[in-house]
Amino acid sequence: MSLVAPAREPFAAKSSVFDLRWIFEFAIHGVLFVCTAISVITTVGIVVVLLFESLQFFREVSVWEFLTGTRWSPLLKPQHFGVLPLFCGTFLVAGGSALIAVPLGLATAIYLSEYASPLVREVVKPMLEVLAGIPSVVYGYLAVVFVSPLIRDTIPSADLFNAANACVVVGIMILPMVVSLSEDVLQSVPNSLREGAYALGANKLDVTLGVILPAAMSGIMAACLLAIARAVGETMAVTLAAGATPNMTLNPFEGIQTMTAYIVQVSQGDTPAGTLEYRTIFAVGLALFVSTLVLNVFARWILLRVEEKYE
Amino acid sequence: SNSATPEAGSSGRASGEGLSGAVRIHGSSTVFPVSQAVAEEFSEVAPNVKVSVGSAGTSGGMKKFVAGEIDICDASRKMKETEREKCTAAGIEFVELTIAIDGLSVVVNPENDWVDCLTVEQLKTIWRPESGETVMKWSDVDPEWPEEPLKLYGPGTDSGTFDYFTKAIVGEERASRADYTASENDNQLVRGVASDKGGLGYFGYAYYAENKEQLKLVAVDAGEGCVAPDETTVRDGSYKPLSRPLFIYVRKSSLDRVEVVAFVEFYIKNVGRLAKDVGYVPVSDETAKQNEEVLKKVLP
Amino acid sequence: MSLTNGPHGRPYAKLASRMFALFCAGATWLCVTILMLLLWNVVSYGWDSLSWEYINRFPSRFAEKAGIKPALVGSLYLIGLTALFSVPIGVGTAIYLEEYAPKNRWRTIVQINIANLAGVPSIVYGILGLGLFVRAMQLNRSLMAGALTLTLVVLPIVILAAQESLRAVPSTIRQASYALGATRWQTVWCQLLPAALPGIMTGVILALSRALGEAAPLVAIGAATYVRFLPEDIVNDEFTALPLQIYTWTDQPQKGFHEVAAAGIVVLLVVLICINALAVILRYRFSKNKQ
Amino acid sequence: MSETGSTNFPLKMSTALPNRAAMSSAAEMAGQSKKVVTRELDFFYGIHQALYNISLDIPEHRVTALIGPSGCGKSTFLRCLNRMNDMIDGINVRGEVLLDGINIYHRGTDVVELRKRVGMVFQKSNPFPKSIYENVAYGPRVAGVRQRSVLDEMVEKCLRQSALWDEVQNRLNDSALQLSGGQQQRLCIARALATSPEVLLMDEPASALDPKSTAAIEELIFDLKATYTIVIVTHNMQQAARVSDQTAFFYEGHLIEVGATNEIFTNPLEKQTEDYITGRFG
Amino acid sequence: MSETGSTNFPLKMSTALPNRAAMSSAAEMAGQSKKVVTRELDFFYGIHQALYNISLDIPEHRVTALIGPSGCGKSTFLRCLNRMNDMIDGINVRGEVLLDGINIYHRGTDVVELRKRVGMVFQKSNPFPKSIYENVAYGPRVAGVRQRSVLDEMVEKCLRQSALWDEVQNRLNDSALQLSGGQQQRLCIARALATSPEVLLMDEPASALDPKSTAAIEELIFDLKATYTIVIVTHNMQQAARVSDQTAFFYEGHLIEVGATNEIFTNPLEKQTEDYITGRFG
Ligand SMILES: Nc1ncnc2c1ncn2[C@@H]1O[C@H](COP(=O)(O)OP(=O)(O)OP(=O)(O)O)[C@@H](O)[C@H]1O
Ligand SMILES: Nc1ncnc2c1ncn2[C@@H]1O[C@H](COP(=O)(O)OP(=O)(O)OP(=O)(O)O)[C@@H](O)[C@H]1O
Ligand SMILES: [Mg+2]
Ligand SMILES: [Mg+2]
Repeated sequence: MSLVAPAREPFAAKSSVFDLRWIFEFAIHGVLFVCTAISVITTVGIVVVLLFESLQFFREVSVWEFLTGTRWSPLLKPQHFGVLPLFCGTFLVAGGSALIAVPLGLATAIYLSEYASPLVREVVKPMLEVLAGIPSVVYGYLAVVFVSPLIRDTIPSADLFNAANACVVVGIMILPMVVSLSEDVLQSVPNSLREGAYALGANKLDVTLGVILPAAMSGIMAACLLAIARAVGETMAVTLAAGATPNMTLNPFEGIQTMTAYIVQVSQGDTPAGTLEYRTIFAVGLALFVSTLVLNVFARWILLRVEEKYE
Repeated sequence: SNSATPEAGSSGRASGEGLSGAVRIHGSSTVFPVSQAVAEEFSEVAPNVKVSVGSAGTSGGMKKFVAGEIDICDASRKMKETEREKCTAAGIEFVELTIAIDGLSVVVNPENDWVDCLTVEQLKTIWRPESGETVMKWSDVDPEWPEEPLKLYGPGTDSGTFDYFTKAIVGEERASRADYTASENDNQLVRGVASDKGGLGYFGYAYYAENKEQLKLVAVDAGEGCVAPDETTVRDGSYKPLSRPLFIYVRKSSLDRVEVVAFVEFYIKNVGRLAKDVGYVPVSDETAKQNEEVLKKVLP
Repeated sequence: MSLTNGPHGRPYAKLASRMFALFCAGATWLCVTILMLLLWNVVSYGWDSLSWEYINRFPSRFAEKAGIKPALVGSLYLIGLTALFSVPIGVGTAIYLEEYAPKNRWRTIVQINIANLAGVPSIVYGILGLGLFVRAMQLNRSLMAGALTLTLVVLPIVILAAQESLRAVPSTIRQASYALGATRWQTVWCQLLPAALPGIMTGVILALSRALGEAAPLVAIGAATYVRFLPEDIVNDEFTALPLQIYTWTDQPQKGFHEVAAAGIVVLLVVLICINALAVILRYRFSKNKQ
Repeated sequence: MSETGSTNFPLKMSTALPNRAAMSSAAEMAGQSKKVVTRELDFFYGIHQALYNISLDIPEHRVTALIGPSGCGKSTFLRCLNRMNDMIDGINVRGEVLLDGINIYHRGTDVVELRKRVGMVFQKSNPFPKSIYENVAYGPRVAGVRQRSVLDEMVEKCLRQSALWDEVQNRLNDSALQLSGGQQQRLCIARALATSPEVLLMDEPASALDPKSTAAIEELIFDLKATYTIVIVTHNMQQAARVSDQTAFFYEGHLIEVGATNEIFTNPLEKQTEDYITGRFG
Repeated sequence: MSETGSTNFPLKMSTALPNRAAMSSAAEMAGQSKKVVTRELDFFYGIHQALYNISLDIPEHRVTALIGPSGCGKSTFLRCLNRMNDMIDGINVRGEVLLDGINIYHRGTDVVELRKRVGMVFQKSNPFPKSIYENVAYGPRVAGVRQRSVLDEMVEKCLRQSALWDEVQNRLNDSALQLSGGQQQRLCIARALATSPEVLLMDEPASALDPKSTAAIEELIFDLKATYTIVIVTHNMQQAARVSDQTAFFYEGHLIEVGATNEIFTNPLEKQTEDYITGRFG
């Protein structure tokens, strides 16, 4: 066997443009680009559809009335087009569910990240993922069949449908999200900080509350925002549990209506397409889209900064 | 309850098993349960016919009907003149069949000892949109009644019952106060009224019939004295203004297809029993006969 | 100074630390208990309604006679079609963004855009589907319209998962391939995709599980809730799906329907578990092949 | 490699320059009191044994350097001395580690107390994302010191000891993350000093630093040994030679050789030690 | 550190052992034909300039070693030679790199073809998660070789060249990941040889290996230089001295000094070079 490399022509600098290989590469590149374009077009599509129909809506209803009106009854006469009650209902549910999910979820995340043995973590994390994978209509079912009677039994003055029903089930629903995102953030706090603190004679509580949690704070905030965004967009459970009464209230035991539930109500009902009533869902959809977008963008921005911090 | 079904094929045109094809129905959500029930039983005799029932609302159904997209349109009101004109323009001929009568019952809590009968005027005072801020207690309706808070229950705004009630009582379709507990789930309405001393609600007569012990029925006075709904008063129209007939409109050209003929015949034959099942009042024998004659005329 | 009982500045520090640990552990077990309780409730409630007939029957207005066949079949069709659309597009996009796109501002914008699409509520996609597929493309309330709408819902999930697993392929493999004179596509096809496959599949399964459970976008496009036939023509026939059927039953007044709904939920969860089990098996297979 | 005819570089201690570290001869070392003593120490990560039968005496007020190729167990050994390894699941320790004659692995040992007495500085500086002041004050705070004046005094003293006071005295409330790498590492040393330890463990404290910062840290170590007993892990043989009085060579979990630094480097007894310090591997 | 009186270790070339690498003197080097030549090469990562004005000749059939402290640009320079840096976004190259007299940064250069001519071996062995056979056959395959017999022959030849054949000939279909670290690295060399390169770039090929494997790789490099032109980056000065004919010292992006290996190590012209090879920093 010879160790001498085979003789070959000197290095040719140029490649032929008509080389089949390059044409193939180019075609693949094109196909992949089109795939990517689709995802971009989706966004454009959402914005265009929502804006187009909403613009027609806003030709008849002023933006000011829409944004500041405190009564929402497009399906009842006389019609009112103030979106605030829907907004209020949406954030009552989102806030209420966060009130349940955040403390519980954060404590769980701390337990899993800082205390639990690997075995417990390996068992509990998948279980919470199961919880996260349960479709939202199932939570709606639970609200109607189990939670609602429970709340009516405890607080007889509560309305039949009420925000609290929705808060409980949506809270349970976003709980796994809070846990898993917060746990990620806690895990991303470099171990060197933990070790540094322990090496100074700190106990577990000192380390967790004094070092880890402050370091992870912005990330945890982002996690909560993402979970809240999810709660804002949650549909089926809220539709089934919270009622269909647009209501400017902060009392969780009254019936309310969220933006999503309103869209479902109209989609299911008799409202003929092309009418003003029908277009309300696009206007409400736009409001919903914008609010979740703001929450998401803000949360992601925070997360991005967290990542940079621990580069 | 489905003892009548095997006869369907006996009309001789075609045996159920051999039928295939599709029947498309759309329209009022009030009529939807009836059509759904008929479709369900029909599919047991003619399993290969794809019957789809949609509920786009009467107006929505009419649009599709005019466009020729569907064979049958469910309607909770008579076809409007404008819609008739459109049909003519589009060359669509049809027959109108009355299939049931819808009666709404107004109910209160059994502990309510001050109300037996409400006038239409009083109902309007309670339900009209402007009352949302003013009528909060029973005493706001009639000063002689106690200061019990008024808790209202009613169907959701996408039900035909709601449309009809608002039209009949307030005078304008969909004109209603918004601060009542709305549910498509009538059982929940029943439970609500049953648990609130000051409760008042309205829904289909059938639900009252099923829950008589928990509720107290209120008679309605439309100027001719108090009338309580029952099968007789609803059918003969003396229970006013909360009873109304329900219709289906069948496109004539669709009747060229055997599966549509079979379906419509099945519909007419069984709707009396099924309407009762789903909570409506069946039409009088007279009307039923009339339906059969109308149909006979257009069948080849 | 002894090591066993040092002069503590904080006598209760140890106790506080213990209590906090207890509190956190309590929260965790509460979460787990809630999960168990929920599942147990649903299963025990729907158990009596479950039978072969239930699965093989059409829905009915009588709870005792209601079945779930068209919903089950509709759902299977739906996720099949959704997979067909979303996987090639999603993986293609991921490959483009990870391996082809120059890392400039446009790519960042597209990336942010996709991340945000993942957070858009599914009902908004439903409205989009209503405007785009049902109305503009005249697909009506067909399986096709439903599947395309769900594709939009899950596409960001597929893309992000595929991107993540492509990124997880050690860059050393990428470099080795290029250094041996492979072209971009050869590197992607021969090295990156095989290595990323388990991760991509996990993402796809996750996305399909999501598609299987989504009811809101289907409600928004106006999918039928009462269908007594099986869909045969994917662009004309109306359809229903498991979550939609469960929703309809839950919304019914009669208690009997709630039991049927619970049974439907059990069926839905079983299908979900099957899909996930499939993912585990496939992953196992692939990682074994690699060794 | 000798069969392929490669070059060798036997290291020789230069005699031209005075070596302060080398002044403490082996003879002197023997007379020194032993601050930390390990006796037949075995260490396991699960079933993987990382240390085999290590018996090593660490003299008070001296710098002991641990050298050896990557993965030989230097860090593991170091972390045994303040029980930092306890954090890891599934570990197992056999043998004894005596601090002032008391076995720290004895049941009932207060680990928190132990770690205050045996401070530690890590390879990569790991300041908390807090102010410079709070970083140094953290140790005293968790020990229960609340009085501001005491803390102030402590912070200043420790920052002075770690030669950082002049650079940061005007920005004690700035985030510690704004400091340069070398400053951060000195801050971590200050932070460790604030718990008034008796022993200071340093795991490659200068390996992530530039030459200038490295020089500063080395000088600091030299100053600190008057007050503290120091154990340092390093990859850099020149550094070990410069700063330490005693050097221990580890190889694959075994303590191969230990002795006065100048002797180890000029006249190693074992072949493996010689191979390592002449750069045969690593 | 000299002000604190630390020890210095000036390295001396041992004359006791014959040094094969050193046989190629600077004089001989000058007569050697230049395989790769860089001319005033500047390199930028975005706005960060990593290489300044590098002009270096790489002689054919010789081993050129690149040394220098971490981050000085050795890897960057190496990766300029087969345009692996092209993968990174935002880079910018000025100046020329000539392979056989042709500028590889010329527009229209077929990069794929270039990389077949200039093979590369990385610091950490990076076999594909496929069989041993498939690893070696990958290069020819992507170049379009389909015939099994040709591939078989190629695989055997390259595995023999990389001194791996005897160890793996009976398990060519086993996963490459089952090999030991040293074997994996030799497999990666075999894989690079399979594209019949003319130049072989090696970025710290032995730094992650144990002494035995390191010795095997060094021997292999010595054998390969008969056929290939080799450029090797190393942190290990002893290694550079052992295997290379020419050594280039980089510091902060500048080429400080280049010359025959024995001259660089015994008699560096620049102060920085001397500081580095005597272990003053790094
Ligand atoms: N947490 C751990 N779990 C399991 N094994 C470990 C762990 N940490 C280290 N090891 C193993 O123990 C052995 C000794 O590791 P150690 O970190 O003590 O080496 P080292 O001498 O400090 O190396 P380096 O110079 O690279 O820091 C190694 O084989 C390592 O793989
Ligand atoms: N992808 C990159 N983007 C930006 N800067 C880079 C990148 N890779 C390297 N650099 C920078 O370029 C400079 C030279 O890096 P290079 O990797 O060539 O150093 P090196 O001499 O190989 O170091 P080492 O011995 O640690 O491998 C360093 O300052 C490094 O931070
Ligand atoms: Mg270490
Ligand atoms: Mg490098």
